[in-house]
Amino acid sequence: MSAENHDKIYFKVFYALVGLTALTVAVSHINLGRPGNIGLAVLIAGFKVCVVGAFFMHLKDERGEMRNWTYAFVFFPFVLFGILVILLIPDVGMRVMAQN
Amino acid sequence: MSDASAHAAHAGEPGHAVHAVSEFEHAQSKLGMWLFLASEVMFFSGLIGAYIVLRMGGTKEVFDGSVLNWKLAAVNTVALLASSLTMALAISAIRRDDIHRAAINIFLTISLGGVFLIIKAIEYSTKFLHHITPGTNVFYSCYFTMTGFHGIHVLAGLIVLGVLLVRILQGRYSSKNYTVIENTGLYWHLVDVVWIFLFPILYLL
Amino acid sequence: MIPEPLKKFIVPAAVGLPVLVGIILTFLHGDMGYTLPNINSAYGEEIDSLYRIIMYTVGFVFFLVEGLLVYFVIEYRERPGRKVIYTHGSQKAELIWTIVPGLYLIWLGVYQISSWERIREKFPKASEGRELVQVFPQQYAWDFRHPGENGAFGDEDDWNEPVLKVPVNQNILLKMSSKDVIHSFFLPFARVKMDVLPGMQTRAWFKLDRIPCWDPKKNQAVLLTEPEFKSKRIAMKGFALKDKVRDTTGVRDFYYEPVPGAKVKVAADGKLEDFDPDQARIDYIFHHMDVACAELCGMNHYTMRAFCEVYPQDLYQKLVADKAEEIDGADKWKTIWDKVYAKFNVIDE
Amino acid sequence: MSQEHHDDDGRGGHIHQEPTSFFWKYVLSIDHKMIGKQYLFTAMFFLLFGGMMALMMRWQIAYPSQPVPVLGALLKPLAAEQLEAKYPDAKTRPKPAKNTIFTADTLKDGKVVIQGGAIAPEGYTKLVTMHGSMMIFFVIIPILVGAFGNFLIPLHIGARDVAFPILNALSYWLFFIASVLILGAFFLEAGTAAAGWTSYPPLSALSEMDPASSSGGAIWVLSLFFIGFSSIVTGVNFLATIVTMRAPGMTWTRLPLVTWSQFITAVFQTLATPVLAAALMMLFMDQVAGTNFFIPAGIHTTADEPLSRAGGGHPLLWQHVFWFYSHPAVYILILPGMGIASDLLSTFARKPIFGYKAMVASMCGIMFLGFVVWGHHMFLSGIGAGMGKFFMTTTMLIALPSAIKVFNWLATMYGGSLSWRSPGLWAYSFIAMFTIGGLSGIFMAATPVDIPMHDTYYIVAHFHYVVFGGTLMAVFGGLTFWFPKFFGRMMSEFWAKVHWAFTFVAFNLTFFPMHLLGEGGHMRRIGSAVEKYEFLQPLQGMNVFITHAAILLGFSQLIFLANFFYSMFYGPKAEANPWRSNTLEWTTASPVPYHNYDRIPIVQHGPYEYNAAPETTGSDWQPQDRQTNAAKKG
Repeated sequence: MSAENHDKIYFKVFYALVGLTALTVAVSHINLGRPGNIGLAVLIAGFKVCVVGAFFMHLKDERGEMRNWTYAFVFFPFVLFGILVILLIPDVGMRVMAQN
Repeated sequence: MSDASAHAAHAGEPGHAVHAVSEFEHAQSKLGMWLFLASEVMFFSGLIGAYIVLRMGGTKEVFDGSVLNWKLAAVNTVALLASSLTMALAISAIRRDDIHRAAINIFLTISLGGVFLIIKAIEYSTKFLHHITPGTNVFYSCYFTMTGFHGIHVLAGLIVLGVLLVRILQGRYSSKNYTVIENTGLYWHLVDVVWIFLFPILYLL
Repeated sequence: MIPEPLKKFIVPAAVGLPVLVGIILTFLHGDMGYTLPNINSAYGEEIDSLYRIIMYTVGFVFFLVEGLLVYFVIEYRERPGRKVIYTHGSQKAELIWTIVPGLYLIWLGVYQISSWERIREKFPKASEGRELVQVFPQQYAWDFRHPGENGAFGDEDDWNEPVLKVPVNQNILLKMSSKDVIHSFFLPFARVKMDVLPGMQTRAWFKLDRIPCWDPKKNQAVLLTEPEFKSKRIAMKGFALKDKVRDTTGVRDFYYEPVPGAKVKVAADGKLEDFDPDQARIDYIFHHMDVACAELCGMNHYTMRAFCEVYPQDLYQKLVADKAEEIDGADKWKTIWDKVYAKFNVIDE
Repeated sequence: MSQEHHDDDGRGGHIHQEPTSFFWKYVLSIDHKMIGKQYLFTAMFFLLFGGMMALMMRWQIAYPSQPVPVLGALLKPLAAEQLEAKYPDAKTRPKPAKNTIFTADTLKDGKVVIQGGAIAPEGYTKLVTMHGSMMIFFVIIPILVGAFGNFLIPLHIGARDVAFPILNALSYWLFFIASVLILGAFFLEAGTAAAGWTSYPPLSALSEMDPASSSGGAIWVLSLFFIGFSSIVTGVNFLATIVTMRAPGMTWTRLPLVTWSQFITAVFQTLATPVLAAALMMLFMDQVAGTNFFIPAGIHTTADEPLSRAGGGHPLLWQHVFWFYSHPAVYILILPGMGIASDLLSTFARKPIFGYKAMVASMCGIMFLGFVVWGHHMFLSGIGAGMGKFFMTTTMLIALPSAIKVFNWLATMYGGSLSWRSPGLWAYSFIAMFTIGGLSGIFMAATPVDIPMHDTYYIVAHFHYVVFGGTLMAVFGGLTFWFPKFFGRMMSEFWAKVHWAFTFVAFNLTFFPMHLLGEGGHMRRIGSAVEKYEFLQPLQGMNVFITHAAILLGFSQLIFLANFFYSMFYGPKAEANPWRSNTLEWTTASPVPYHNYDRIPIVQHGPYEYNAAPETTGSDWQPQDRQTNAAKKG
């Protein structure tokens, strides 16, 4: 596909991202309970990140012999992030601490 | 970062106009950039992960995002998103050998990044004027550290982009050789991605 | 010259013998004081038996591997015209030495979980009878807070000392929190070690079945069971521990000396009497054991040593009663510490 | 990677003319071989330095507060009276030099009553800290990854250089900045960091608790941050190199195990080191910017005064994030050693590695498991008992790959033709020592047994058996083995053997007794325990023995240094392939020419094809770029 449609897509993506930002702000002001708000906000953020990665960073139309390596090394850090947080929660996240 | 410029300097010759980069070298240095971005993600994982667990263990009074100015931050978000857009446009322009469009878009990217930093500076200064420092409580520790390191990344990106702008105007890049711009773009989008996470978890929750 | 068949052993012997000799020397060095006596009747034996199990299996693998290694190095050494087996591996063999160690390791993991839970999760409850002690280390000093007669913290009859005083044959539950940096409570003979952190509480528990005393004739520490202690005449007061540096390596010779002009308090079958030093007939002197800090906690970390005194039940009750008399209401625990650490009285089970 | 790539599309790297000026050739070189040598020599300096500090520590333990021989007399500060005596004129008199390591003489009316030059208490903690930090971050990692990785990876995969040569130089100079910083810290008023290489806050974060925290400690943090940046850049570089620049026919199953181990190591460096960087930056903020990441509320100074900090942080957070990096770092320390040992073993047993695929698989297993076992450093640090169970299980599992490797090495030796030349001897002793280190680890993995073992000399013995007995022995073997490729000459075999024998003996005499110290409950990181603890008195004799053995061990290394530098200039010239080895680097000249290969080789078979079919041709080895005899046969 030609570069011009690329630019059109970029603009569409940009509008979508701004809209999602507005949405994040909006939902943060209606009270869904703490877990609800956090979950929703992180969900939207994750979606925005996927959009940026897929379109602006061209992960969507990554080609060639490096493609799978790129995908692997984009994916793995997020797994590690999950491991780190999950294994920290019992000790640091749930520990009754002196100031509360 | 780019293999091309590496070789230019390597052979000791000034990296003069349009030195074609083979498809392989382009892919190779892009892979290198992606690996570097992966390590960047891990760096912010450390900071954000620490913030998450500290917040879970902390109290509502301490971890209260509403003390921050979310309106400014929202403006900042839009500014960064827009700069990402112009960055992407710049790359597709250089792919079309449209040096003029590319230069304009890079310039827009730089100015939007500048806007981001200025607003960030206003935010910081208001905090300091109210004698709120990183030591005030652990929430501000996280806030200043995370936004601070993000800001440093923005600044670094701006410097690189400035160099790129000059070199573009000197006509050193073309559809045959735009690896450096592409990689800088990737880095810039990552800075954007990090902010997309920081905005809600710091300002809105 | 060396006969041909022995030649092949020269290098292995030259290297192996010194190692063997040295390792034997290390065993002979230092009065054989290596494996510590275990006086923790709560779970010390569990730890030791698990240790022994691992030692046997690991020792077997050790001799197997190292033996084969040395044998191969000598047997298959490079020689003119030596035929070499050409192989890239064998699925079967590799499967065997993947599965067998795997099963052993998994079994070992499962096997020890119960002990781990017993030590770290099943702390003695008040109903089971236990002695509570709060431990507040700070840089280079230990502070042990005892709840007094009523067994509750935060009231007037609490008393604190730099010495850990506990009854024998009784569950001891330590609730520990550091005043400044991270320390680690280490009671070697009881197999107890636990880090003590600021801003949070950690717990450790144990139960001692012997009482450290000092044999003045042999000039060495002994560990007496409660009946032994009762059947002997033990000097509780009136003697002071002295030490003499033996040589430049800093080794000390410890000995007890009568405190000039002081009465000697002797415990015999549960009674305490005073004697003059010369006519006080005693078998043992009441002694203590070391409490160490096992976590690097600053420049004088090595000085952070405290004593643990173990009392027979009756003497401990008497001690607590005396303490209740001698301390007046205003003790330093009515300070910031109750604000900061008050909740440690309630956090439990 | 298919055959039709020619080596002019940049896949193998381009041929460049060698720079002639000294500066571009030796200082700012971007040639992977020269950078490898730069790493090697810097690391060797730190090896001497760190070894010296270890000996000083041992001296303090065996002869507490006795003047350290030679060094003490040289480095002890002058007491105020001595200064006055030396400089009667108050104007020209210099200030008493601050020296945080050695004590000064104690004078009583002009006479010296206590000889100075002994290790001060704070000095001991500083030595502990610096010995650990330097040996890990400035010796082992730079030698394994910086020197061997840089030098061998491009040669092993048949490339002319790494993917990003300029980044390669950058990473060395970042490492250099780090070394300048950590050495400079010795000259600070408060001295270097003194909280151990693990640097647990609050001790490492509060200058009220440790005077060096906000000065020496901050410098330590910055230094490690730079070296972390350096290893990230190196990791990225090596990953890109190994993924993209393998010569035609160099498939993943034909990679030498050295390069495989470097690949796994690079993954750790790229993805784990940034987390350390994050932790370091948080600690740095705690030290200088007054943040509270690791500082809980309710901390009090020794005067029972509440500390003027908001608090709210958590000390365990540092331990978790730190070990999230530092456990993978443990594998960074050993994996390349395993790789080197495997190569040496196969070459000197004249046999293919037994179970190549299993070796690779076990390394990949370590790569994934290595990220979820860090908690076994924290069994007694106050983590929940449930977490203890989880980490104990994963730790048990990660013991398996190492076991597989050991058995495969043994099987490789079985029925081979084992040469007793020094690199071979190093490889065999690597296996022997690594086995001991691995087995003693099982005791600590068993959580209940870990309780008495934790923070005792048993741990010290364990990781020295792995890192010294394992990695360093592999390094010595590798240096002797690749010396011809580094410098084009051979090392003296006789002196190499002598060094091996002395090191092997002295090493075991030094570190084996430490197991027994640990079982006797001797705490680690403790300067003069014998002056305080009654239950440690019987162990002092063994401490003295260890110290003497350690001194022997230290001085035997001088044999190696002499041999190394003498052979570098005067050793006999080496031919291209003195060890009759298969891997690609031996198909090019020794020393390796600037552009490595005139033509990028085309790889025909795996790296370990020894004795494939010796009867057809006389030779028992086939270089990777030639067909195997088996293939020739038909």
